[in-house]
Amino acid sequence: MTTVTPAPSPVTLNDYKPLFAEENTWCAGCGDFGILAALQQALVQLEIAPHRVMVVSGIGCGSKLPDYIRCNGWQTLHGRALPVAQGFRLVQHHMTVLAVTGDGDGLGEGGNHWIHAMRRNVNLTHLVENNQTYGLTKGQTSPTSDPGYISSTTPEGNVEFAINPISVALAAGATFVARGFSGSVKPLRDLIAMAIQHPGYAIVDILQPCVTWNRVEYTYKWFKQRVYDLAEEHDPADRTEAFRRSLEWGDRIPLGVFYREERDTLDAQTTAIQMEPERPVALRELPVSREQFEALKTKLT
Amino acid sequence: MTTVTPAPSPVTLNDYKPLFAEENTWCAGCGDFGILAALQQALVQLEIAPHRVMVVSGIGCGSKLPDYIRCNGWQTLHGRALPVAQGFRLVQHHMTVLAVTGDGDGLGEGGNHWIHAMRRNVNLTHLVENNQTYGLTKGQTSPTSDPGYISSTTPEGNVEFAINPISVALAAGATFVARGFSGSVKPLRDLIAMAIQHPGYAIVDILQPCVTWNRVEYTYKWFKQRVYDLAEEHDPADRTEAFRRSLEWGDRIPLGVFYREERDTLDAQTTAIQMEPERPVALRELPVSREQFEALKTKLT
Amino acid sequence: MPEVIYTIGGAAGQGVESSGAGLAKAHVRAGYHVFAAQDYESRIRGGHNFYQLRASDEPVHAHARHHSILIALDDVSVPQHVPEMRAGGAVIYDAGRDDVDAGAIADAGARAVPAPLIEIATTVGNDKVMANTVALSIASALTNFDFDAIAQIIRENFSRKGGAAVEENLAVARAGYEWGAERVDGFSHRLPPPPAGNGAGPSMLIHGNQAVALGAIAAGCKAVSGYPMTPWSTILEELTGARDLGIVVQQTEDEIAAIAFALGASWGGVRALTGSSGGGFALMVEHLSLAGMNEVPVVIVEVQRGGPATGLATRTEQPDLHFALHAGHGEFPMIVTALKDAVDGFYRTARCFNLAEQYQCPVILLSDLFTSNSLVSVPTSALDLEAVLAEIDRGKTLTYDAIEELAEPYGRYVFSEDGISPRAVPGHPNALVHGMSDEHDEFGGITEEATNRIAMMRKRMRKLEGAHTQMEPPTVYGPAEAPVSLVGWGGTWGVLTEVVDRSEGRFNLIHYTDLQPFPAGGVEPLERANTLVAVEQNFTGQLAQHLRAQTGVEIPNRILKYDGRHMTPGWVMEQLEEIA
Amino acid sequence: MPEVIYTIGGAAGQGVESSGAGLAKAHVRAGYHVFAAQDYESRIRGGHNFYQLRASDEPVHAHARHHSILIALDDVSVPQHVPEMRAGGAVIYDAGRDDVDAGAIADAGARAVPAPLIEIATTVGNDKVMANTVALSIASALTNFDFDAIAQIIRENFSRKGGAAVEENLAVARAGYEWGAERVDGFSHRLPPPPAGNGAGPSMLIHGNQAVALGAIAAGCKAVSGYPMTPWSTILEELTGARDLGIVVQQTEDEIAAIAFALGASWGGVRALTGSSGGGFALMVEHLSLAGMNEVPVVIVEVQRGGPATGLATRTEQPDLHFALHAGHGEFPMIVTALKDAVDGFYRTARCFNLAEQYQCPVILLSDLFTSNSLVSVPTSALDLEAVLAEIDRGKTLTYDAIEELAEPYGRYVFSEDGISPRAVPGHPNALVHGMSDEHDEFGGITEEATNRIAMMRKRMRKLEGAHTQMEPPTVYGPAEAPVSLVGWGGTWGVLTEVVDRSEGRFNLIHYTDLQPFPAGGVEPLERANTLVAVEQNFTGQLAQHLRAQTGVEIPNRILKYDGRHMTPGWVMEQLEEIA
Ligand SMILES: Cc1ncc(C[n+]2csc(CCOP(=O)(O)OP(=O)(O)O)c2C)c(N)n1
Ligand SMILES: Cc1ncc(C[n+]2csc(CCOP(=O)(O)OP(=O)(O)O)c2C)c(N)n1
Ligand code: SF4
Ligand code: SF4
Ligand SMILES: [Mg+2]
Ligand SMILES: [Mg+2]
Repeated sequence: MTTVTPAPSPVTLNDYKPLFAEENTWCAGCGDFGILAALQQALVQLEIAPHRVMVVSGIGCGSKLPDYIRCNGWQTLHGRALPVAQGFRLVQHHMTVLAVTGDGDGLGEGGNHWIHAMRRNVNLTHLVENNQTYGLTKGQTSPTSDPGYISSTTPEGNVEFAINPISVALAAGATFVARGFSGSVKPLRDLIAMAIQHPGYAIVDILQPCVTWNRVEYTYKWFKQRVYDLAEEHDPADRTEAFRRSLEWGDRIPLGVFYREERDTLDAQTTAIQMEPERPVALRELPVSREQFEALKTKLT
Repeated sequence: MTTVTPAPSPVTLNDYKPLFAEENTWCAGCGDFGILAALQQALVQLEIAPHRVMVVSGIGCGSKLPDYIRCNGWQTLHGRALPVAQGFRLVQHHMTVLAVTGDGDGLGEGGNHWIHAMRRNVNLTHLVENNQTYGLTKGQTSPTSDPGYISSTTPEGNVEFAINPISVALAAGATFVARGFSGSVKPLRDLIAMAIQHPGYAIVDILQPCVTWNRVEYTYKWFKQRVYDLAEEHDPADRTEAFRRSLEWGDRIPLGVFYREERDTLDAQTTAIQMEPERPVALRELPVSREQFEALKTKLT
Repeated sequence: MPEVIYTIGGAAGQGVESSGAGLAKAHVRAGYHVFAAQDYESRIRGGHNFYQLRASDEPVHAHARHHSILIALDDVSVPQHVPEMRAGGAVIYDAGRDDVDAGAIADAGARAVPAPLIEIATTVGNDKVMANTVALSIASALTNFDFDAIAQIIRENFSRKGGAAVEENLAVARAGYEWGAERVDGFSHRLPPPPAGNGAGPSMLIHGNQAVALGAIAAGCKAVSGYPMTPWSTILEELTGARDLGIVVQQTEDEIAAIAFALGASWGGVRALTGSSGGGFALMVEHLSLAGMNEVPVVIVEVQRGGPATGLATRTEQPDLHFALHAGHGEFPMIVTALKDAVDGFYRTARCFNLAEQYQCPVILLSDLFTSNSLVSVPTSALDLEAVLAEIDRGKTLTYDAIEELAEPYGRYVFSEDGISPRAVPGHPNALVHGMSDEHDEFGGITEEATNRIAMMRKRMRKLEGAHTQMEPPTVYGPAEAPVSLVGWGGTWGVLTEVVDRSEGRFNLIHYTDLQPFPAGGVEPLERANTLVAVEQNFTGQLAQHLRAQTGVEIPNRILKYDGRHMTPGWVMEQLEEIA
Repeated sequence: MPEVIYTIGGAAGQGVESSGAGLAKAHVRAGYHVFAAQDYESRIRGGHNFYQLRASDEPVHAHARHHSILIALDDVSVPQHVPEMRAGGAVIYDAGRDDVDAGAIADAGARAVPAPLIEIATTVGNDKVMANTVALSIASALTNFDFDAIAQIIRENFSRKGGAAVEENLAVARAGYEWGAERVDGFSHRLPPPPAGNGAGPSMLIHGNQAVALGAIAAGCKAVSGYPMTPWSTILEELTGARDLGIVVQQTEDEIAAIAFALGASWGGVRALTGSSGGGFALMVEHLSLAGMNEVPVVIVEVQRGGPATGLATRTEQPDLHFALHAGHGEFPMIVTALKDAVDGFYRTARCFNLAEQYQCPVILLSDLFTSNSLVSVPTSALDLEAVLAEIDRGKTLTYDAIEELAEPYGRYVFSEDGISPRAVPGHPNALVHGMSDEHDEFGGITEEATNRIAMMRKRMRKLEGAHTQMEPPTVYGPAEAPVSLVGWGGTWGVLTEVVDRSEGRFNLIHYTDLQPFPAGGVEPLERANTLVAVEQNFTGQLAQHLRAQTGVEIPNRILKYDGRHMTPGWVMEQLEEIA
C-alpha cells in the first residue's frame, strides 16, 4: 500500500517550477526572488524530489512562496507556520519540511511558537524572510526594524530595540543557526542545503531587501557593502562566541553558520515515531488492535 | 483635581497585608510565600506606599499573589500579565508596576509578550515564579522543566530542552536581568528592590520550589546546595559574559544580577507621556481642544 | 430505586478523591451500579472538596445533594453537608474532634457516629493516614457492603508497597468494619443485594474524559496536541498514556499551537484531535476558520467550565454553546455536537472523526466539567471497538493506493457536486498537495477572481447540506404525551432522564446533541410538546435561543443554573414545581 | 441626479490611487458632492486596481459599476471595464498602445479616446510619469470640470518639490486639458454646475476609518494599541498621527497583546481603543471575556473583510456579525453596534466610549472594508466636536476628586441596583483597585461561594438591561407603506438608501445599527412591513438569522453578495426585480 512511484531522476530545477503557472505578485526586484531561487536550487542540489518536500508558510509577501514552487505546500495563518509545520513533521517524518516565515510573521505574531520550536528541536528548516518591515501590509515597523526606521506606525522613527534572530536562537536552544543574504543566491543555497541536512531545528535568518518599503537602508547595496563570511573566523561549536558574533551589526554584518550542535530531535524521542521509524505515522494502519483496546478498558475495571 | 492624600508614612509591612483577609490557598511550604514576603519587604524598604503600586499577574498558583498583598492589583489571563502591565504603565507612568507570572504563564503561554516586552524596555519589573512546573493544573511539564522531569504529560520524562530565562532575556534585549531564590528571602528582597529601581524592563527569574509536584529535584535543599552569589565574580556590564554565566546550571547555579544596562525606556520615548511628563496620561483632561480638532479636519479638505 | 449515597468531605490533600475512588471501585467490583461526582476548588491543598458516590441496584446517571453516609474529614463537612442528610443517615467523624455539633446532626434527623478513626489507625496500624480507611470500612459495615470487596481493593492498591503494607491496611480496615458492624442496629440505609444480571461481564468505572480518549483511540486518532487546562487536561493525559499505541501526543506552548499542530498533522494525513476549555478554546478560533478555508478535518473537544475569564475553574457550566456555534471569522462549514454522558461520549468522539473526514471541516465536541470528571459504572462491553471500526469512514481521503490510480493532475480543491474534493495524503508523486489560506482555485493557488470566489464559497458551504442529513434529531425520553417537556442538551442528560423517571409520567425530555448543522427533525418534538421548559446549566438559556433562531419556536420557561454546581434531579424537580 | 463617474484602472504602483485622490479632492474643492471607492488586490505592485469617483450636484453615498469616463492605464482596464461603460462615455488611453480594441469600445456604445498621454508628458514636461496628469486633465476637459480646480491641487501636491516642478506639471496639465477641450463635441457626460448651497463651509473628503479615528479623538480616547491588518490598519495609522494630542499609540507584537494593552490602559483610567479585522479579532476574544468579567471598558473596532482565514484580504464583506455577537467564552455583557457610513462612524465611535464606560464592558464597533476606505465628501461642520463633548459620559468612573470623598472602604465590585459599581482610577490611597479574573466578591477577591457567584452573575448581566434602553431601533428610510422592505445593517446603508431613492416608492429600508443588546423597537418595523428582503454582504444572511433569534420574524427573501465586491445600487435593483 505504501509503494511510492519513484521520483523523476535526476531532479532538475524545472521540477520545482509551478505547474499551474500562478502569476508571481512580488514587486520587481524583491529579495524574495533570491530566496525562492536559492531554495529551489538547494532542493535540486540535494536531489530531493518535489513530492518529498512540504513547505509551510504564514502570511506576508514572503509567505506567498508556496504558490511559486511546485511541491507540497500550505500557506496558513499569519504567525502560525511553525506549529503547523511541526505537527506535519511528526506524522510525516520522512519528508523534508520547511517553515517559511516573514520577520513580522515568524518573530512578531509567531514569536512564541518560534522560541518553543527551537527548544523542542523538531527536525525542520526555518527560513526567515527578514526584510525588517511588514511588507504586505504596507511597510509598518516590524520586530526586526532597526531603531529609527520610519513608517506609518513610527513616523518619527522606530524607538524599539530590534529582535536579533541569531542571538535569540542561540539563547533558546536552536541547534543550527545561520544567516544568509538574498542578494547572494549561491551562498544562500548552500546554507539552506546545510540547514535541510541538519538533524533538528535549523534557522536561516535571511537578510532580504524590500525594494518598496525599505529604500533608505537595507538595500542590496547597503548589505553588499557590509556582509562578510564568518566561516574562516569562527568556530560554530562555541555557543558563547556565537553569541558575541551575533551582536555584530552595522559596519560589518556576519553571514554563515553561527552555531551548530547535535542534540536528539523530537522525532527521535517521540514514542509513536520510534515504534516503527521506517514508516511515518501517517502511512500506518488506522485502527488499534482488539487486544490493545481491551487492555485499556481493563485498567478501568 | 489630582491632589493625592499623602501615604501613611513611614510605610510598614502591615500596610501590605491584605485588608479583607483572603484565605491563602497556597500549599504549606510553597515557594510562593517567600516571593510574596520578599516583594512586600522590598516595597517597604523602598518606602513605596501601596496605592502607588500596581501588581498584574496571569493565571497559576503564583499568579494568585495579588489576592495576598494590599495594593492595586489585577489577576488577568494565563500568559497575559505583561501586555496588560505595559498598557497600564504607559498611562500611569508614575506608578510602580510589577508583572508577576509563573513559568508556564509568562514563558510558555505568554512567551511572545515576554520577548517583545524586553526589547520594548517598558519600565516595569517582571517577577517569574519559576517552579519548573504547571503547579495549578497539577504538575505538568513546563517550558523550564529540565529534561527528565516526570509528569502526567511526560510519564517517561521530559525530552525538551528547557527555556533558560536568563539567556533568552539577554538575547532579547532586557536591560536588567537577575536570578533569585525564594528560599533566601533577604537577597531576593534586595534583587527585587534593585529591579524596581531600574529604569526599564527588569526581570527577576525566581527559583521557587513547588513542594507538591516537584519533590525530587528543585527542592529547597537541592537549591541550597547549589546556588552561589554572582556578585563578586561577574561584571554585569558585559553581555557576552553574562550569556556565558547564564549557561551555568547543575552543580553550581548563579544568583544575582547577570546584566544591567541603561537604555531609553519606552516611557521616555512615548510622545504622549513626554508632552507632560509630570502628569500621567490617565490624570489629564479628557477632551482635545477645538483648535486641535479643526486642524485635523482641515488636513482632509 | 434502593440506593446508598456516600459522601466524603475534606480538604484538598486529605485523600478525599483517592478514598472515594477506592470505595467506588469496590462497589463496581461487587456488581453495583455506581455514579460518583467530585466537587473541588481551584487550589492544590486545603479548602473543602467532596466526593459523592451513589451505589444502587439500578443504573444511576446523576449526582444528588443528599447523603446516606457522610464521612467528615474536615471541619467544613458537617456544617455544609449535614443539612442535606437523608433521614436516618449517619455522619462519621473522628471521636477525638471537639468541633462537631452532634446536636445539629440529630436535628437534621441523622445519626452522629463519632468513631475511633485515628485511634484504630494508630493502634491497629501505626500511621494516622489510615484513618480514612477506617472511616470507609465503618461506612461499609453500616451499609452492609461486603468486606471482601473492600479487602480486594486494599490488596490491589498496596501490593506495590509490599505484603506488610497490605496486611497492616487490611487489619485496620477489618477493625473499622467490625467497629461499624456493632453499630448497624436501626440504621436503615442498607444496600440491596447487587443486581444479578449485572454479572454478564466486568464493569469499569469511567469518566467522560476517559470515554472521549477511548473513543479517539478506537477511531484511529494518531495525533493529539494540547495545553493543560482544567477540565480538558485529563483527555490529554489519558492519551499521553496511550503513546505506545502509536499516537503522537504533543504538549504545546499554548492553545494556538495546539490546534495548529493538529491541523499540520491532519494535513499530513492522520486523524487529529485537540481541545481545551473555554479560555483555551477562545485562542483556537482563528484556526477554525483556517480549517474551514483549507478544508482540513480536525476534532476539537471543548470541555466547558464556569466562565467568564478564569471564572470558576473547577466548576461546571454550559456557557459556551453560542460561542462554539459561531466561532471563527468569515463563513465556513463547521459541525458542533455535544455529548450526553460517558458512553455516548465514546461513540460520539469516534463519530466526530468520521464527520471531520467526510466533510473535511472542523468538528467541535462539547462536553462539560461535570460530565468530564464524574465516574459512572458501565460494563466494559458497552464500549465496543468493533462497532466503532465498522463505522469508520474516511470520506474522500486518498491514500497512496488511490493516488497511484489518479489519471488527471491532482487539485486539492476540485469542484464537486457534494462540495467535497478528494484529499490526498502528501508524499506521493502523483499528488502534490497545495493549498493557500487566501481564496484559491481548484488547485489551491491564490486567486481573487469573483466567479471562482462564488463557486468556492458555494462548494465549501454545500458540504453542510450533506452533513445536515447525518445530524441526529433530539432524543425524546419518557412518555410522548407528557404535559411538560423539558428541553436540554449535552451533559445534563443523566440528571434530566432521572427527573423524567421520577416524575411518574408528568414530564418528558427533548434532548439535543447535534447542534450544527441543525438536524432535520429538530423542530417536530418541540411542536408536538405541551408546555416547554428549557433546562440549562447557564445564565442566558443558550439552547433555547438557538432553537428560536433555528426553528422559530420560543420556549417560555427556563430553569437555569449558573453557580458552578451541577444540577441534581431533586433541584430540577423543585424548580419545576414552581413552573408547572 | 446628473453625475459623472470617472474610473481610473491600472496596476498597483501605477499611481491609480494618488491620481484618483487628486481628482476627487479637486471636485470637492470645486463644490461637488463626491464618493470615491477603491478596488485593489492583496499585493504591493502589479495586478489590476481601480479607483472610481462619482461627482454630482447631489449627495452620493455608494459606488456604481458604470463609468462615464474610463482612464485605462493598464491592459486589464479595457476588457474588464468597457462592458460597464455608460452610453456615450469615453475611454481614454495612450495613443501609442496597440493592445486596445477600439472596436469593442464602440460596440459598448462608448467613445475611444486614444490620447497623446506619454507624448505630452515627455514633450511638454520631460517625464512620462506625468502621463497620468495628462489623462486626468483630458478627462476634466471632457466633463467640463474647471481647470483651475485641477491647477490648485497640482500646486499643493508639488509645492514641496519646488516651483519648477509645479510649473512643469501645470504646463503638462494645461496641454492635456486643451487637447481634451478640442474633443468635447457631442460628449454628453458633462458636469452640472456645482450646487450653490454647498458653499456653506469647506468640505473634506473622508473615509470610514478616518472618521472612526476622529471620533475616538473627539471622545477623548487616550490609548490605542493594535497590530497591522487590512483594512483596520489605517485607523491605527491615523491615530499614530495624533500622538501629539496626548494619545498613547502602541503597535504591539500581536493582536492578543493589542487588546491586553488596551485593557491595561483602561484599568489605568483612560479611554482605550483597539481593533483589527476578522483574523486578528479572533485572537482577541479571550480578552473580551476578561473585560466582561473584570468590568473593564474597552472599544474594539472590527473592520470586516472577505473571509474565511486569509480569504479576500483587500475585499469587502460582512461575514463576522454572528462571530462578534457571541465572541468570548462564558457569559458576560457586551455591546455590539455597526456603523453606517463615515459621518455615522464618527459619532458612533464616540458613543461607543460612552457606552463602554457607562456599562463597564467591551463594546464592539463593526465596520467593513468598503466603508473603511471609500471616500465621501462632507462639510467639515458635519463632524462636530462640540456635539461629541456635550455627550461625554464616563458613567461611574471615579477620578481622584471623587475618590477623595469616599467614606467607606472601596470595593471595585460592590453590588448595585443597576449592576454598575463605581470604578476608581488607581493611584489614590482611598481606593486600591483590586480585581481577580476568577469569580470574585465585592472587593475583587477570589471566592467560589455559590451565593456570591449567583449575585455577581446577576449584577454583571443586569447591566444589559440598562444598555438595552439606550440601543437605537432600526432606521426606517423611505415611504412607510412601501410594498417591499429591504432589511440591512452597517455599511450597506449608502447603497441601500440609494436603491430606495431610485425606486420611486416601491421600496423602503429597515436598517439596523445597534445589534446587541437587541434594541427596544427592533421588531415593530419588521412586523409593519409587507414583503421583507434581507440584503447582506455575506453568504448566510446573518442579520436575518439574528432577527429571527431575537424577534421570531423570519425573512423569507435574501439578497446576498459574497464575492468581495461591494454591492452597487444597480446590482441590488436587478436582484430585487427577480424577487419582487
Ligand atoms: C492575525 C493576523 N494579523 C495580521 C494580519 C495582517 N498581515 C498580513 S501580512 C502582515 C505582515 C507581513 O510582514 P512580514 O511577516 O514581515 O512579511 P513580509 O510581508 O514583510 O514578507 C500582516 C501584519 C493577518 N493576516 N493576520
Ligand atoms: C488560556 C489558558 N490556558 C490554560 C489555562 C490553564 N492553566 C491555569 S494555571 C496553568 C499553569 C500554571 O503554571 P505556571 O504558570 O507555571 O504557574 P504555577 O501554577 O506553577 O505557579 C494553566 C495551564 C488557562 N487558565 N488559560
Ligand atoms: S512589498 Fe517589499 S517584500 Fe513585498 S513584494 Fe514588494 S519588495 Fe517584496
Ligand atoms: S502546587 Fe506547588 S506552586 Fe502551587 S501552591 Fe502548591 S507548592 Fe505552591
Ligand atoms: Mg517582513
Ligand atoms: Mg510554574
